[in-house]
Amino acid sequence: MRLAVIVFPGSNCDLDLYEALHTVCGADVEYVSHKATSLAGFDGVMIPGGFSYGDYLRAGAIARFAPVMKEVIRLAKAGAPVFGTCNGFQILTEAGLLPGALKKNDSQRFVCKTVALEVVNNQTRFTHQYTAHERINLPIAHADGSFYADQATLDQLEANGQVVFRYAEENPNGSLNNIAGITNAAGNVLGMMPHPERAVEAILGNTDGLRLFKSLLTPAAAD
Amino acid sequence: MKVRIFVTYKQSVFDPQGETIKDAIHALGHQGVTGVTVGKFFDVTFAPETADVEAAVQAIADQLLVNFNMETYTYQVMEEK
Amino acid sequence: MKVRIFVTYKQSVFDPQGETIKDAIHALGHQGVTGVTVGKFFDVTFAPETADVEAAVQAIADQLLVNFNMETYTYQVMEEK
Amino acid sequence: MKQAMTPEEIKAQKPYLDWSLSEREYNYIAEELLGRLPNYTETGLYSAMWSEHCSYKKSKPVLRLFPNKNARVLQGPGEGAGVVDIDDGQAVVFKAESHNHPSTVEPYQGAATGVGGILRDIFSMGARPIASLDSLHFGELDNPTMKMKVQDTVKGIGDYGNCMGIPTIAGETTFDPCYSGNLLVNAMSVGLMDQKHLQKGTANGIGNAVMYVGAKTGRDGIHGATFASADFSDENATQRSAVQVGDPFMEKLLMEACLELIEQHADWLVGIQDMGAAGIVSSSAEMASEGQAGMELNLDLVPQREPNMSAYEIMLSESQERMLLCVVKGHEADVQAIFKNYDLEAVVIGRITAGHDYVLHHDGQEVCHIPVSTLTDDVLEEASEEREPARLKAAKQAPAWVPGIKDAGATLRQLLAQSTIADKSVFFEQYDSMVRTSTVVGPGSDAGVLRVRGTRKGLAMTTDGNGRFVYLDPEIGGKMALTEAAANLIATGAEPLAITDCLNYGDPTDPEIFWELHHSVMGMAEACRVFDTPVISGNVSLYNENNGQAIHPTPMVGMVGLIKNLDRVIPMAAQHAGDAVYLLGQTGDDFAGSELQKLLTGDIAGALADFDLQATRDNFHRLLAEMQAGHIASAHDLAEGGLGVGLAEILFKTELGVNLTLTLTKDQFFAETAGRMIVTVPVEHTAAFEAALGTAVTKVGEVTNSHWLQVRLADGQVNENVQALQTIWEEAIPCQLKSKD
Ligand SMILES: Nc1ncnc2c1ncn2[C@@H]1O[C@H](COP(=O)(O)OP(=O)(O)O)[C@@H](O)[C@H]1O
Ligand SMILES: [Mg+2]
Repeated sequence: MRLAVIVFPGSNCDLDLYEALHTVCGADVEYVSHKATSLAGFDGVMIPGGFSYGDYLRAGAIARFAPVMKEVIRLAKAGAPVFGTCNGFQILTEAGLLPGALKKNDSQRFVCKTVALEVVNNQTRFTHQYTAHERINLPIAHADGSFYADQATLDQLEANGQVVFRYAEENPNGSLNNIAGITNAAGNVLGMMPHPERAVEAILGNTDGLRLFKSLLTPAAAD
Repeated sequence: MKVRIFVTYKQSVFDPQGETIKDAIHALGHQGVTGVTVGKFFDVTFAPETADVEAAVQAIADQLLVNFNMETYTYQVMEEK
Repeated sequence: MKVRIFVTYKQSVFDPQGETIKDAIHALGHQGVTGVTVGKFFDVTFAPETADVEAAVQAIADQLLVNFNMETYTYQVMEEK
Repeated sequence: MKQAMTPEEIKAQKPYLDWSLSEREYNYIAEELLGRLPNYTETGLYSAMWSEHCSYKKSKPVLRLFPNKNARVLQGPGEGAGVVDIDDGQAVVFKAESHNHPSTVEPYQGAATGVGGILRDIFSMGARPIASLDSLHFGELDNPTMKMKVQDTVKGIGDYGNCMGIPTIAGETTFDPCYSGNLLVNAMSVGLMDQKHLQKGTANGIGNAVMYVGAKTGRDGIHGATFASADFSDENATQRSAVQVGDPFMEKLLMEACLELIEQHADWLVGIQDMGAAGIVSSSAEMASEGQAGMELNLDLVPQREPNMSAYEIMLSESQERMLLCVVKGHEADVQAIFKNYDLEAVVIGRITAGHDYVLHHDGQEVCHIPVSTLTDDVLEEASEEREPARLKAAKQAPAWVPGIKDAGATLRQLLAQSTIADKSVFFEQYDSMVRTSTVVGPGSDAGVLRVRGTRKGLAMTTDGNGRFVYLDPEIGGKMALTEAAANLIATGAEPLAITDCLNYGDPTDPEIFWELHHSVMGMAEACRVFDTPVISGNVSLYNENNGQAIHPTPMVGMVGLIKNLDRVIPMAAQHAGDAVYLLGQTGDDFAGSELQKLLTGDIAGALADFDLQATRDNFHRLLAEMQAGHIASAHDLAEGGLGVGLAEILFKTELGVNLTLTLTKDQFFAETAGRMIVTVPVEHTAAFEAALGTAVTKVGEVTNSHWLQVRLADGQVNENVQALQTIWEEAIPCQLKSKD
């Protein structure tokens, strides 16, 4: 599986995502510029965290107009795996690939720490190596992570099993239904505020994110 | 020509910022304040020759300035100074 | 009674947000836009019996809402809706 | 706009006095250096370049006391940042800078642009910034203004570093009334590079281009006095502001573009430097001076954000996110293409010329024509008067203060709630400390530790300064600052390499304050020699006063150390029940300047006892060898609050306790004697450890499975539930921030 890590102006977790996939998981992965007009030859897309365009309007709002996004949307519609963490999640919602929106944290502050999560749905192509309702810990680092959607959308997300990760102890940002990560209805697009790519090496003190990438790279037998 | 575009959260969206500011205002002794909401505005200046500014404003708001999942907007054409 | 308080950067203060948004608007094809500045506004509602709302508005702006090192403000009394 | 003054009017009206150029300096420039009267622009340039901020004319004689070389130092003071060899062809690059005055006026932007400025110093050397640190000193959190300033400062640092994607992994935050009118905001940045990419701020080669890259120039940061007087008299001053606003998004692009240019096309580049204080004039004159070249600039070509800027304003503007490059003739377009790819402008604003003159054109006129070196090298150094502060003599004669603690447990609880000791996570959780996925130890420990990707190496880093000790005894306090920094690194298993510093003091024309500066640097310099940690970069910040009240003299030490084997990073927290607990170093009746004294008396007073630097260094190095041998489970250096607080800190966030028997008194349990550590050692290694450390260590007890801190002291005992202590420690600052006064 060949993966593209998209680099927007202001992306800054691109290295982290690349290293997690390439160095830690041995995946076939390449950086791709936001100016690229083709993703031909790629089987999946990884959108990193950071502050695309400084987050100067709303997080992710300007990035969605980058040339490469047309191709990201094409791949997403074709069912290829598309993953966005943090600013990547924000971009995916702004681009309409995921429902809802991410508001400023209730605290009005940036927050960086490790939080407890529940793997709500372990039946996705991103999470099948976790056990059902497993508790994991992942770092978060964001100022705009409070997931918001209207009630009908929330109900739908819950009913369809699109809520993949939920904050399990403290809700760090005011997210509705404690949502930390969701997929689209088809299940091939995952957006999450926590950073699994920061938790893939024992030297950094946490490997709970590793199985997300392993899940992606080794499709379950059932797939 | 200058247009001021006001963007706010939709009413149904909880905005703790307004509450926090209201509390701070009360702490300053202005008990008469019963509510505070916060928004942003964009003053967008158009070249004088621009045709159909209002259409452009709507397009810019729809595509870029407003996230309709949570926000809504109004605008107002400003007098030249 | 509702008062809308507008807070903006002073003239000479660099506004990186406005510049970035202007670039994005151009990228969307609206070349007619020559400038964008960003500001915040606060809609402050006062209890009807409040005496001297304008004095209160000025006090709140001075003490809380405006950073006079770099910002300036105007306000406008809104019609009741 | 009013017509600028003529040279004769300048001579007669002396506007330069408001720009802090003295009459003696002005006359020297006119008579000795130029042989004519400088014009308006030239006078402005001299004022800026000869300011203490740019020229160090007062502090230079003192800075010469610092050692700045050893076998590892590749670049000492004099460039954007210092550079130290870390083997394998790699180097670590670091520097600290103060942004005290801007942050006092406008904490958010002051702090943010402080971070932005120091990051540019790092990448201008060719290094990629890999971590930031900060050292913050505030007034007490007992009034709404200070609470707001503290929160704005922290947000400013966080917003800039977070957006840049550079982790802030360590720092310090202290509170004392002496900083309430003048905050100290010192930022440090650390970069990593391959030695072959090392760059210099130099310009030469006749015909080579001087290129300006980054943000447009506005009137930001131009000295308030001149700002108000000369050019805006007909405008409403309140509609203008000289506050510098940071644009981290622009800086991120600038950093990536500069690093791409340096790493891939070094042959196009002669030199590169950031525009910091005194903007274009300082960067261009320093580069030309370094390259012994002449330079001619056309200011009409400088990208400008505001209309009608004068030559003086363009040259002195401190707009952020700008760099100056000297580019080999013929490669201008190549360089422009690289920047264009990041949506950045790169503009040729001038050329290197034959000779050594610095020539500026503006609006079709030559507005400056002077020898470059007169701006950079001919500054008149100033001898300063100094006098031992009267308070020091008095302190030495006064009887030593005796705390006389009754309930040591209660004292411990109170100390843990002191804002300087209490948990700072409410601040550092606003910093992204993990981005770039190399943070092995983040904020909240003795030192931050990063791994060097692709190697077994790690880098440890810390900032330390304690103005209270330096205030009581500048020389001993200076030694203590160095020792504390070294201890913080050693505690993680790192070998100290070198330091950077920010020297924060009051008005140096006060002889007592100059004495503080001089003697604290003497103490620091001596300790630098003993620890073999040369000073490779730094910054001086003077005139930190409010209403004539100076801050405590507060030298900040930023130290970086090397960990050769990442498997041997030593945690701060106790690890397993049953491990033996040792105290390294001797404890004295060191209460002067301590948190205990502040708690019990509300003030600090007394004389500091000197300590043996060499013995401390030897202890540290023997401990380090034991760490490298794998014999140590945890280590934590003792600072504010002494052993009592240190013990609580090694138990927080664990499920462990300690059971100890000490010969110390209740008072001594909180003494702040320098050079001490608390070390835990697995039982199987205690024999080797004791053999190696000898009498430097005292075994005091063991780690237990009960979550209690149990200590028998010579004259009493402590028996405290660790969870309860942790709650006090964690809630103290959030509580103070929330309370309504
Ligand atoms: N306290 C100090 N200790 C050591 N070096 C210093 C000190 N203060 C300044 N320097 C050195 O003097 C030079 C000029 O400092 P500074 O003006 O702060 O740098 P910049 O021009 O990058 O802002 C730098 O190389 C710096 O490292
Ligand atoms: Mg600098």
